[in-house]
Amino acid sequence: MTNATILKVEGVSKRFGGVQAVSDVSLTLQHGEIVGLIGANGAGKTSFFNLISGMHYPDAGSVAFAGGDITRLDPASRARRGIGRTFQVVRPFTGMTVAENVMVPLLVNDSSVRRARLRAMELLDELSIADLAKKPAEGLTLAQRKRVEVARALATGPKLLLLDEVLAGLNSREVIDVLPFIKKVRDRGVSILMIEHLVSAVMEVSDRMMVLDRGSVLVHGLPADVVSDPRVIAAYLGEED
Amino acid sequence: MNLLVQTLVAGLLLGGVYALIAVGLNLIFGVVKIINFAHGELVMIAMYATFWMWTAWSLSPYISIFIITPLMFGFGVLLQRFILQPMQNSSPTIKIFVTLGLSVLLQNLALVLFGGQYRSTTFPWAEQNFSVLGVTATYGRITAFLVAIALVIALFYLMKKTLTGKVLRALAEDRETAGLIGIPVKKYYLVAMGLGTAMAAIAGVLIGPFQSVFPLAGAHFTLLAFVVVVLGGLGNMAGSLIGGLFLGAVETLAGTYIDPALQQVAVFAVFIIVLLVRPQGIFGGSARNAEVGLK
Amino acid sequence: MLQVKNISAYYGDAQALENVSLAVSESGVVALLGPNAAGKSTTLRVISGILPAASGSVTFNGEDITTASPQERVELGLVHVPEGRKLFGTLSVEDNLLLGGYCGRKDRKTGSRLERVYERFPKLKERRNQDAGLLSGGEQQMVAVGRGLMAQPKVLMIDEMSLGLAPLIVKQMFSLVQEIALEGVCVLIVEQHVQNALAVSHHGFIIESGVTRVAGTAQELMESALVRESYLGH
Amino acid sequence: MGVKKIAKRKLVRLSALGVATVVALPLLMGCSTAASSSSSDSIKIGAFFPVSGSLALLGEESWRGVQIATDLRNAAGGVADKSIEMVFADVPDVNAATSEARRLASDSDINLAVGSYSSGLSLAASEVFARGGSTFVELGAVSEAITDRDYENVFRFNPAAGSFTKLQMRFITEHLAEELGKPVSELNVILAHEDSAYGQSVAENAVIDAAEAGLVNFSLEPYNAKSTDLSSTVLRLKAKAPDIVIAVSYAADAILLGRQIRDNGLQLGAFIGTGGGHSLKGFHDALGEAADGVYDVDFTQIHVNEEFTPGITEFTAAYEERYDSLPASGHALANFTGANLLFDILEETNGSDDPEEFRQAAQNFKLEIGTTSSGWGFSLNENNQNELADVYVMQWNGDQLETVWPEQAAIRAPLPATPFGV
Amino acid sequence: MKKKSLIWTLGLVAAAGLVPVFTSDQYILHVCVMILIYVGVTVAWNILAFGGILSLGHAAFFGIGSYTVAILYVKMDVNPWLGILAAMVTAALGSLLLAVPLLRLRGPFFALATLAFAESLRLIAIYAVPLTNGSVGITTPPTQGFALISFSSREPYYYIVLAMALIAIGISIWIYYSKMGYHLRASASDDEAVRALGVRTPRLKLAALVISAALTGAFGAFAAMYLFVIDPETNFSTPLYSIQPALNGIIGGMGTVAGPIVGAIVMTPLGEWLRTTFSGTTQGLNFVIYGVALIIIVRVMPGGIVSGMKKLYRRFRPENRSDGTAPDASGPIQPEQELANSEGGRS
Repeated sequence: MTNATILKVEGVSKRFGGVQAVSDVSLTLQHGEIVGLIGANGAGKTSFFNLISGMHYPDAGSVAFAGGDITRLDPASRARRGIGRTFQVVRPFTGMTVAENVMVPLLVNDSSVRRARLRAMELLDELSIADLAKKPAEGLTLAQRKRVEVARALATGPKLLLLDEVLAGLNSREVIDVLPFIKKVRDRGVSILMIEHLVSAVMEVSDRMMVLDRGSVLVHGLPADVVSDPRVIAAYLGEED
Repeated sequence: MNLLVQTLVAGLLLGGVYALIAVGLNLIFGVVKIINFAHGELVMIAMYATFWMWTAWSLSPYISIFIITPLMFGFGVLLQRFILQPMQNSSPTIKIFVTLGLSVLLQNLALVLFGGQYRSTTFPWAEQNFSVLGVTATYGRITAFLVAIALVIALFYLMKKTLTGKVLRALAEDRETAGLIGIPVKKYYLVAMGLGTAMAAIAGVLIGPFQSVFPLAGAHFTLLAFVVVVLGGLGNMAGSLIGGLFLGAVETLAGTYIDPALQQVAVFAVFIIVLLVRPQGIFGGSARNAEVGLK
Repeated sequence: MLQVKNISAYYGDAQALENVSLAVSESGVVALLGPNAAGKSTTLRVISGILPAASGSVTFNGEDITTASPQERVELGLVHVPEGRKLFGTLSVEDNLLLGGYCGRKDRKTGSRLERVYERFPKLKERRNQDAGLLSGGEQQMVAVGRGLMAQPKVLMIDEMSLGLAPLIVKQMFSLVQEIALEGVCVLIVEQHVQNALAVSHHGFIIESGVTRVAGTAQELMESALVRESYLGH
Repeated sequence: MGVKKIAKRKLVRLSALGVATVVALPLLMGCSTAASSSSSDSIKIGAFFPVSGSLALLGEESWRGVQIATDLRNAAGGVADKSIEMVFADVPDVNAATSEARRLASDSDINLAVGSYSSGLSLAASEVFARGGSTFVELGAVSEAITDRDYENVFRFNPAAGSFTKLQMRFITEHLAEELGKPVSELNVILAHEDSAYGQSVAENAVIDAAEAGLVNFSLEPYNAKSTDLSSTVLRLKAKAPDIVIAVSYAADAILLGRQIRDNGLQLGAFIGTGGGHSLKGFHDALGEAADGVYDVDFTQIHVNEEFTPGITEFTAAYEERYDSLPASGHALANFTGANLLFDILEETNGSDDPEEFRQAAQNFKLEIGTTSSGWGFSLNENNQNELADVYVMQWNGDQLETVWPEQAAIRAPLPATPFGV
Repeated sequence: MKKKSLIWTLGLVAAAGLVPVFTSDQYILHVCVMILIYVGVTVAWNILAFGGILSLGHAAFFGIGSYTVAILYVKMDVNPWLGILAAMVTAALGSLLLAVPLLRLRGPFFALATLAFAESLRLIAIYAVPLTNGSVGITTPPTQGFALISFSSREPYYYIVLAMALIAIGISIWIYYSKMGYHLRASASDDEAVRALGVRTPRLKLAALVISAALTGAFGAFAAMYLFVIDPETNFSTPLYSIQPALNGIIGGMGTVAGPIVGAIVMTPLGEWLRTTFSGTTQGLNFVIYGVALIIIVRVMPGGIVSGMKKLYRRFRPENRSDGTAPDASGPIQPEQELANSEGGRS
């Protein structure tokens, strides 16, 4: 493993009851790289995320992060080592304001509520939602929630950011707004693994793309190659008659 | 040896009744997703009804059971319709406190109406002894046991074979989808609550001939029934049956061989151990345990 | 036959639909398309009555059913096959199907309806006594559609039918949808497989961010730039 | 939809109003109680009894006894030309007892209180009165601890737990040993007791008294009164094959224990209850003939030698007239007797409830055995316990609990009969 | 805290401190002492509720606290002030027995486990006669003096418990607005998401449990000194010290800072008033009314009195209606969410 390798997933598999959700998937992510993960609903993308972030432990295979094995580490410890993630179904903490939501991860490493509040405001500002800071998190629109979710993940100070469909549900204009931001985060040295359905958007920001199909890697390569691969078109876009 | 056998028999006879009470709770818990802290009070009401029908009209418990059961079914339906249904979408905490309030209400309503006296239904037939190989039990206890077991099995059959049962199981699993495919969910909640209440009531009538009734007579059964339900698995009727018998045996065995004062501690210890080791119950439960906080 | 006008809907405080309109006619296949989280499933939930519409109206055969209960809608013939199949896993295949026919249980024709479903899906007949939760994905989808058919739908809404299924099975399911439509049922499908969906549909709607963006014939949509942009990306 | 919303809003407002009222009421009530005035031509006495909660049954009986005594005395002209006013407080649990005691004790007109049926409640309520320097007179609770705390102003007029066990041991050694044909040292005696304060304090006394009486073979068998099944206890008894079982039980467990002894065919030479559940009519009702022959040691019951208990007929008549039934236990009578003793002492102080005056008068007040409606005499020991209050042995016969021992109180001799029909 | 609420708080504290100046009625003072005991226990209970955890077993910690101080004082002659500190330690240690259930069980099932736990302790206290005197219980000696926390009048008790309650409230406020509070509240809303953000929720919940138990133990110890008599039926009483604090919390507003205080202040006198008003008329009628009131209050104000009042306030001030005011100290945890989030996390 070179110094530049931030994440190395080797041959992970996971079964839930009768369903093989992830089957022998390997992926290596370099420092400052963006990898797009695509595939139809139910292809195992989120399950793969869960194996990396520690929500589930793999039945087989290993996960190494920043040079250390984390296969059996709990989610909190992984987050502390620098894996931040968003959830596909956005889950703002209810009963708390937007700013407080972002303060939660900031308070992991710093006990000063005042500093956390300031830092949270900076992050919200960066995502252009500073005006929402004092609103209760449960009353937001989907697009706003997604931003809060991203701000929260960024607040963990990640080296690797797992973005699970942050663009889903946004209209094309909003998508166009978010993409440069993702690049900006990457430019700060954060590696990004993102699940997306909007192939066009993923293509635009990804250095590489990986396609999952029913738990296995279908294709893995440069974006342009991936989207023109006939297997991808067949599996992901539907068969052409 | 005889002591052991007699202890086990006593425990199993008791356990049959626990199973019946627990099955009712299981139905309510599994289908309506309500932790009914007033379940024991339903048993208590039926015990009072049995007592009054016996003293006022000399109605044998084994006859009055046919009057009390439908009445209590109706009572359960009313409870569901007017107290529990309006808070179907509240948090589990709120539901707990409403049923707790209900339990306080029913206990003290009994106190207001009947006073604190201990009342016993003395039905001579039930008190006669039946003895095999030196192991004895009264007809009352044996009847209670047999009827309880028969009813649990009947309910099991109902859940497996009839449309009503299938609907109830579907509701226990996924009420939203059940509603989606055209099942009148609320109506079946009434049915489930009615059935659950009726089961508790039958248990109350059956233990009437050998247990005194007083306003707090049912309180004991609530936690006990929960222990059985957790032991046997949520939504698992057969599990409740076995869990009830098991718990009855644990209780008497602990009483006879350790100390009667620690009977209940043994029961709770089993409860906590099972919760920790196999929260889905020894015999497994339905898929939607998560909805009531069990996973 | 089914007309949805300017509906909006919320989950708690969060707005899920802003302004969705669509209309479907007597029979045939209609596709409801759009990117993930655009509000397709939510639209179906509003139509089938499990999520109340905050504004707008739903009419069925000229009758306003905006506030009708899900049961009433199923009885009218508006049937929803939910995303992820949502079978009752601990019940047998046959029990699942029988529950699908709950609304018509009193007309004594449940048996013949069941037979018809088995004719359409012979595999299910073999597995009739098996727990539905133990079936393969394709078989489960068959049960889900079969359960919907048991309610004698006039409009059958199928959400993400091809989700997680092998291509061959997907193909079968789509031809099945066409067959159902030919029998005089209107099938409203929510799909990700755009090509497949439009190939079997005669009409389609595209929803984005909780708003109906485009409505048109399948042909028109196939050629629409927006569809390509959303789905194909190139 | 719209209509519903409005209705709901109204409902919310109404209920908010309701809640506000509920919150405000106690404050208003507090003001009104504080403002109530007293008259000097009456003696106000606090009365603590549990008439709700799990102790309600005998708590209510006890309170009835006090009420009858009060009404009869008032009808006869009161005490020192003053009428007696009982200020009642319901005390279902220990917290309520403390709370109510504080409430009454802080009412400056109340320096004297009676109670309380239950030992736990008595300990709590008397503690408040004693620490506040007022007088507390226990009329029914039996725990030794009540008078063992060296409080100058806590009195007990009824017999304490020790009286029960002493009499039981005497009855065993002086009567039953002979009847069962075994020397005292060979008698196997088990005391089965419920494990609350009542059972436990009796058991503690019994251990001492049994040793003094020479009962070598004496053991304890505690159980929980809330159990719905006592088969374990009965099976343990059966395994130990006792000659005599002494039981200390509340109501439901007394019946349950009796039934399960019968059901399990446990053969006993004698069964002696210790008041509580074994005195209740319900015990006989539930067990029927099987109860016949069961002994019970308790406060004086109405089937007693009336020459030994002057005034009992008057009490029984008054009770029947008021409540349309016979007393459910001896508690009403014991409290009736105790209340009358209290009034007699107040007569001595000329109606003054000053704690010091009362203590002096009570210490000097003496009555012979056989002169009160319970047959008790009156003489306080240094702990303010009435030494001449006693209990008697009764035996169930038909549906009557008849006093059978000792002779001066008995209406008949003890009948040898197998308890619980086996 | 905002300036305005600071002023309010100081005012209320001052008013509470002045109660004995305005009345020397020992009964009213007694009720006030009981209110403050309940404020303390409810506030302690509520620290778990910040994290969305419902306990129905706080009687266990209360009882442990009572018995610790009583046994130490009566049997080993340890000063009760030290006893109160010891009670906090033993209650905290006792709470560790619930650690595994806390981390493995969710919502109602944890509640049931705590209920069974407290009941078991009660039975064991009855059984362990040599240590606890069984059901007879322990009576503290009447020797008076500040050092022994024993007085003939209520005023000293009142000030002691007031100070204790203020400390408990202070700790609760401090937790709410500190790192721990943010993490607990987030965990109440979504345990899985908060773990993904790096919060070690098992440790967090355990800390909340231990703090909550220790505070409850302190009030149990005080109550033992105040009520003189310590017995299993009372000091381990499920209705009195498990259900009632939870009830106060629910009615006031579970998981909010002000809720439990308001709940205890409303419910304690209500119970007193019902008992004194209806006692002697019909057995149990007061509890019937209590039960009905409980059902109605819980149904009508599912978020608790504090949020209920807020809504009411907002309703009568229409100009405030549309602004999305942030939920502050008294904002409720969404009742729908607090325990329903059970899919998350393994067990």
